[in-house]
Amino acid sequence: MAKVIFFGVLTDVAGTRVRHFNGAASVKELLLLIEGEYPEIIHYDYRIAVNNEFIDGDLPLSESDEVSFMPPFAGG
Amino acid sequence: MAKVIFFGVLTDVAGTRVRHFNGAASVKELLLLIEGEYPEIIHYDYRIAVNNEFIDGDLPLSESDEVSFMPPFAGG
Amino acid sequence: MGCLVDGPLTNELIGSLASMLREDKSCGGHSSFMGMVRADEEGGRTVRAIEYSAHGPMAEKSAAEISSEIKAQFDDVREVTIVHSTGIVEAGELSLLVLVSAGHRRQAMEACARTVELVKERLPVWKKEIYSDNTHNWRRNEPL
Amino acid sequence: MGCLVDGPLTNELIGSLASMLREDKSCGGHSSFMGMVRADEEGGRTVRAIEYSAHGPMAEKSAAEISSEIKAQFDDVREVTIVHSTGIVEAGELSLLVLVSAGHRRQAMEACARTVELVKERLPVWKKEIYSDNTHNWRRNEPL
Repeated sequence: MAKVIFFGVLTDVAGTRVRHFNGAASVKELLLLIEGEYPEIIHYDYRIAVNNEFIDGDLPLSESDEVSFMPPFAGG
Repeated sequence: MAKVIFFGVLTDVAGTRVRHFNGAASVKELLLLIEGEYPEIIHYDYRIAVNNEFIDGDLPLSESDEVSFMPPFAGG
Repeated sequence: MGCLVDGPLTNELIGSLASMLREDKSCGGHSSFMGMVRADEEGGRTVRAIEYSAHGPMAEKSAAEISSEIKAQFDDVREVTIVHSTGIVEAGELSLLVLVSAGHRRQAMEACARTVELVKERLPVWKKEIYSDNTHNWRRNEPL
Repeated sequence: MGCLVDGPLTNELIGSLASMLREDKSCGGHSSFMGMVRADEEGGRTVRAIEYSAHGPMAEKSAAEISSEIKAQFDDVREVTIVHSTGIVEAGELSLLVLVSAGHRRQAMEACARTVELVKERLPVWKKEIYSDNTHNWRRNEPL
């Protein structure tokens, strides 16, 4: 049950900041679940980090992993 | 009797900050008096201001004029 | 101190950073940038505040990395401080402070400007503008 | 306030300038440079303090001219503040503050750096370094 955290505008897209997803053995599977639940997310720019490290492409996920969905930064 | 103010290292050269000089009807004449009194001043870089305005070349001086001798600036 | 603070940057915080400047007497120059929330007009509405949110652990890591990178790139730089607000910051309040101390002025100023760009680029922080009519909008940073 | 203050720039002075930042809510960036007296080694002696002297009326005029010139050159700049010490400033104390406020960060930083150069070039201020053994030396500024 991976913990997913949405940041920035994606908290509005998901309607929540934190959600747990069951049955995703990889980032790719998690993405399918999330796009099924929140179809508009495909229109947004974002990067994914697993346990505070950015990832490119796929990665196996374990129960305790924390996955962050982060739109382009806008600090300052 | 023009009032002369020495700044920076020139206060050490003149041994004083302020001095009055009699009988100088122009900056050129004043310079001759000053170089007579403090011969080492010719080795120093400086600019001259009369009544808070930099001057180039000569200028007549009146009794109430204030003449500043200013070496290169070193603020900050 | 971590790089994230809750709410606007206060005079007390800025004052305490100013006191710390004097600790290293080999520094001749301190350069700072402070970002303030502007009361911009956006289509008839005025920005009342910005609500900042951040990825805490990644922001701290990113600030530390930026600081090391700047020190590696500018050999005269001794200290790099980055402080960013989270939560609500009203228009006219400060949300970002970058402070760079160096032996001489040139690197202090160049490194400060570079640090500000890296903060904009890499600090995982987001901003939601809140307008006078209580509507809001997630903003992206404009390019420099 | 005039541009010259007697003795080192205090935290109170810096704090009061920091409070003034918030008055113009159309400013998004404030850039500052603070010059500090370094405890440099000079031939076995250490700099204990710098004694600054200035041509008062010409310094005030020069600071006002620099400020106008910067505002004319950088159209996004709203405020330029220049403060310089006179008298004794010990090593580790601040002697110069330049503070530039602008709508956006780029001009705030560029104009601040430019103002610092103009201050070095044009402010009629002189410095006498005073060493740990109480000897002294009039210094010229090194080129950037």
